[in-house]
Amino acid sequence: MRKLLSVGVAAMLVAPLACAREAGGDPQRPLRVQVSGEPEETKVYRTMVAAFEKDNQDIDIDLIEVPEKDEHLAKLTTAFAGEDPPEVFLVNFREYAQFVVRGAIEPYEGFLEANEVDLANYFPQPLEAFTFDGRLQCMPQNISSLVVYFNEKLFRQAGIPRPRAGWTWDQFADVARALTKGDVDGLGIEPSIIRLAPFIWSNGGDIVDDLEAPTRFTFDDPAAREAIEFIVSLVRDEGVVPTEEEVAAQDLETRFVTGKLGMFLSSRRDTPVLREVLGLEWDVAPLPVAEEPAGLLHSDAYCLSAGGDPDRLDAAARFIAFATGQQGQTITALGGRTVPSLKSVARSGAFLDPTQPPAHPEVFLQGIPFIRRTPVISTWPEIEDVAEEILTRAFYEDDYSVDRAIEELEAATTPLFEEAAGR
Amino acid sequence: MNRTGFLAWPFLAGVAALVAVPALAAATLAFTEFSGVQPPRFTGLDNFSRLVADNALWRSFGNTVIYIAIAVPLRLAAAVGAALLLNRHRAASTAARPLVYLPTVVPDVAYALLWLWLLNPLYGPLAAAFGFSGTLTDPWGARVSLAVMGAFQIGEAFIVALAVRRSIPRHVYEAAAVDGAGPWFTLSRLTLPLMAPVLALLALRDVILSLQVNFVPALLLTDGGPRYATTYVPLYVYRTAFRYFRLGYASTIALTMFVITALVVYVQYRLAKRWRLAA
Amino acid sequence: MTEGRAVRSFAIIFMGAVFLTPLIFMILGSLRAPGLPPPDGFEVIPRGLTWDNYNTVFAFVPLGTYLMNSLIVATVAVPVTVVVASWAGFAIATATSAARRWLVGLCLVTLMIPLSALWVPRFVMFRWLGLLDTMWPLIAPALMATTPFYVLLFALAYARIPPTLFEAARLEGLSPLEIWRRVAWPLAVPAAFAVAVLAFAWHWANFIDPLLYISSAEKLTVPVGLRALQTLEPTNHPILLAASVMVTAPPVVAFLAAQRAFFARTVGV
Amino acid sequence: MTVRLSGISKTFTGHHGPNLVLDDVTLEVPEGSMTVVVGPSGSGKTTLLRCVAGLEHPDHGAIEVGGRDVTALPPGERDVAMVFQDYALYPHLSVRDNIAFGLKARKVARDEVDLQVRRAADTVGLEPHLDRLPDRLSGGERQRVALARALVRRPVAFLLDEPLSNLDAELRARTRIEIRSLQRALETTTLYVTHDQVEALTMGDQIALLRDGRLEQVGDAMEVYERPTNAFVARFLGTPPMNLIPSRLLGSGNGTLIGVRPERMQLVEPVDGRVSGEVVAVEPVGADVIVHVRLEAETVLVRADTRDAPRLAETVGVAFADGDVHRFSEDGSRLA
Repeated sequence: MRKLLSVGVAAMLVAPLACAREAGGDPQRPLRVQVSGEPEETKVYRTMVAAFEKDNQDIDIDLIEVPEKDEHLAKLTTAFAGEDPPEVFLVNFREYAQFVVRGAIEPYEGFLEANEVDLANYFPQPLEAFTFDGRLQCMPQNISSLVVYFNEKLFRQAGIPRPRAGWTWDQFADVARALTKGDVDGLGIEPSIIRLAPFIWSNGGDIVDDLEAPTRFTFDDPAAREAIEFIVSLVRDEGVVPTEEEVAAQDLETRFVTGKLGMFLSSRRDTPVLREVLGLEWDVAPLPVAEEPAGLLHSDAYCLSAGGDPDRLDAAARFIAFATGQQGQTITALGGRTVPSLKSVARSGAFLDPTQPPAHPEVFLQGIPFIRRTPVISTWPEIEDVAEEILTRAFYEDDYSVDRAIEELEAATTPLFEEAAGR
Repeated sequence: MNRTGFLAWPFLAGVAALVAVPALAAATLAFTEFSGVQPPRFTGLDNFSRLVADNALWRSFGNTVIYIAIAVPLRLAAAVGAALLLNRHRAASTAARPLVYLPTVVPDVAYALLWLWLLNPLYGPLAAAFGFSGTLTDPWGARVSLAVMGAFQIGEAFIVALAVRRSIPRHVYEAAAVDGAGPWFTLSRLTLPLMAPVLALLALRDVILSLQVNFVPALLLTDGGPRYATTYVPLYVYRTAFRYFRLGYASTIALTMFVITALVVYVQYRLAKRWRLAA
Repeated sequence: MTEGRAVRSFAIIFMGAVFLTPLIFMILGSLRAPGLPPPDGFEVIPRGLTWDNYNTVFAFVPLGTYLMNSLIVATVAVPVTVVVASWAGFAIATATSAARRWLVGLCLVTLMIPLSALWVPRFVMFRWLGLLDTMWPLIAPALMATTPFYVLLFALAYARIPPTLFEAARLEGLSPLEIWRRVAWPLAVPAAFAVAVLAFAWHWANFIDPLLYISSAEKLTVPVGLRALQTLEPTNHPILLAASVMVTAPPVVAFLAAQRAFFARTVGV
Repeated sequence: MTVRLSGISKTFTGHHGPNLVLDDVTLEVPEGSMTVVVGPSGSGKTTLLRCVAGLEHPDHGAIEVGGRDVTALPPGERDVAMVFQDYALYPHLSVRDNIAFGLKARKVARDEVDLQVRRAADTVGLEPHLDRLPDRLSGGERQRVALARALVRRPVAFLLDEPLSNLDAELRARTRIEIRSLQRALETTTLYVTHDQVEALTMGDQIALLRDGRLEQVGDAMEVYERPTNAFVARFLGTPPMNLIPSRLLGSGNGTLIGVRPERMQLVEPVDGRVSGEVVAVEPVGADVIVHVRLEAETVLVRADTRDAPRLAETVGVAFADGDVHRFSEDGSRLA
């Protein structure tokens, strides 16, 4: 007993977690690049890594593929806490906040010159989003806005023309109503901040009081409230959106694929799946507009882990330059899942492939000038989770009013905003 | 300790290295703020005051208690029922025994995938056979589904119950038969009371597992939903630590749950002792 | 009397069937052609019966590599678990009552410690030892008998052996290790069977450890590979089930191969 | 309330093929009396008892309890009570609940249960221990709990399976008498199984000798002791067992066995004996000694007064009266 106790006490004294960082260890070790996604998705990264290794015989890359976002984050957290993170990790813009705020990221800005990266070739919106403390932190590989995927066949049958840029909310609602019949629903939309935000912005409202230093949600603002009420009424009063049970039975994507959904809102990520469905006629259209067009940034970027060995950092930066450069982005764009952040690739056949749906891929590009983003604060993922639960109730529970949702959202998230501001 | 004591040293060394030392290190984290990225910062008892006011935690705790209330009796009843039914030397029993154990050796992930299929409201056999739908979208449906799913993986409890049942001397049953005790009377006055101490241990083990370990099914099947109905404490700890980067606070919760578990165990132990049935 | 027998027989068959059902559905589901619309009502034999899913799996994940890795881990971890658990169980069974209480208490406390709290400290330790991204973190739990539950299983088995046997062996001049090897172990082989099967299933199902401590794709084990497949859409679920069948088969076969001894000796039926 | 067994046969099938355990056993236990079934281990006596209790089902034959054919009835409906060799007490129940178990199983009213339990406990002197658990009782106390449990139900018949075998010698002797007087007082028909011939001889109104599943002889103590129907019975009853001397050693023809009990033999001068031989051993058994006398290849045992004990290697004569001689044929059956 006593022996065991003394071992434990010794361990506490050594407190291995707090001790000084050791430099990266064996320089010959392969660089580790951690990405997440389903097998089909990570296959694209594998191809890209292979291409990089072929061009750079001196650099060996271990691609770490993690199936789900939760496990991706768990693995990253453990690795950071254990002070042995992968040199490069791919992270979604909205998840990236917790890393950058806590200083986990080595700003990529310092490596631009050495790798001859000219930022002018990239769309500015994702660059701005991944800029923190005045420095570019991570290198975005893609930029997608929220678009309306629609089933052309169902549109034809209902005699509805394809939506044009600048269509109004009323037209949007009309189309949704017209499409809804039998087991077909007009519109698919999830109860989440990232789906509602473009509508709030489009209506002249905002989601937080200060994008750089937010202290609260501003959903009680009339413009924001009106936008939320508009969507909620489509779900609850109009019944043009699948019920909660229906969505659980079959997610929006599958409902769309099986012809049970006329339209649904999503980023570019659904494109590869839809392409594989034989006989499905579909295309994309821009979001409807109330006062001004607005979109929400969907972007993933390659980040360098802070504190690594300088030589390895250089090699890792080289990989990032390749992955986000012409060749790398072409490979990922061919995968179909990304809208390239590099303008030249976005305008190339790799992205605008006329042989594959959607027939109007330029819709993704046309939305880019109006893209806005969510705040970069450490507690953002948790805020989104909390909001999703409350919005789910507002969407699907009859006795749960929008007012109540807004009130509870504020109560539940304000401490999280405060916590983030305290850092 | 007598001369054989040294044979326990490899095990004790393993426990020290893999549990004791890491647990002590984790316990110290409970008094810090630690995001995993920056070094831990000592914050005294702040995490504990946060814990008291953490509604999401207590909701998870409530979910866990609900899970325990449904799953533990269900699992116990299934294990004991199977053990009592299959304890005799009969060809059918001999054949059925391994079948009862079989779902237990199915790896968690494969098992979760299987149930996702079974419960799929559109493609799943259960939906097709019984018209189930929305089992996993309804909070109670999801809670019950996870409990039922757990009730198939009772192999270890089944084995223990079977062994205990077989350790009851045959003469005692013969005496009861001569005394004119019917099947129900024998079960309720003889078999179950005689198995009670071990059943209590099995229940205790299940409670511990529910409080501490059992989160893979919830993670894979429902991801804690719907409406947090299946966010159990272990899953909440997992989220807090690895999704929200609050490793210090997660340690605080883990430490608190450890203390609660230890209290539950202690109380159960005292109760068992009071019954004078503890082995 | 005979009526009661019939009812009992029926109940036994029913019980066996109930527990077998999920596995049957796993196999049936794996034979369904992917991409088909949902079945129209309950179908026992799936429409579009096909074995192709078992091939398709390999197009998504290198399941063969994963299976081999899992097998390597189990091959090392299971024997180590059995020996460590057996030794510790023997020590418990032959200890003085005070020492026994202490050891059993330690086992229980160990069971109570939340695993998720240990991940980060263990990561630090494995890194310090230079064992990250090797098989060792996956094998390591075997050093503590995988779970103390197995130690207790052995302790129970040894406790059933009359202590006079050990005393007699001691009078013969055997060392404790020889007593274990020549007296205790042969009499508790059934318990070893049980622990081996349980430990195999445990290591085979281990999901979190490889996720956290392995980074190279070629060193991953089957649960992580399966989890990767879960992201497939529902119409591809049959492929998932085919993978599940392949992943489930080894522990099931191991169990069925050992089950006679497993039941015969652990339970005495 | 007679217990009657007619033509009972029972075969067990084990790993080594079928084994005939009871072979056409017919036995009647007269009302209110005690019949002791005695035989060596493996003779089938416990199986016989279990057949009566209903714990085994005979392949052939019928069992009657109190004039009722119970052959097909389950144990609980036969109205018999059994005391098991290991007592089979319910380990989780107090003495009180152990005794009450059968009454509660039959849904007897609670007041009545209390009364009967108290009375039964009183009968066997268990009153002070009613709230103890079995594992806190001595062997003798447990035995009495088992007895109380049997008699509280006032059954038609008691079945006792070697109830004394787990007691030490002194207690066994005392309990023997207690059980016997209890049975006499209650006048309950009792079937008692033992391997101990002393128990059989001292307790049984009627003694049934069982060997390899067959009844060898049934009769009262006097009868089976004084007129054994065969050499087996003759040697099984009595300590030390009856001497069986080939007749040619006595010079009285060939092919028969002469049986004489050791206590009916006297040591005399070599010339006065019917036979004579060398003393090879002298076993003291208290007041008496057992003298082993070597006659050619045989050894004859003679019970003698300790004061008359010969010395080892001394040559002695052995005498006995004609009236004490039993004659058996070579296959063991009694001649006349």
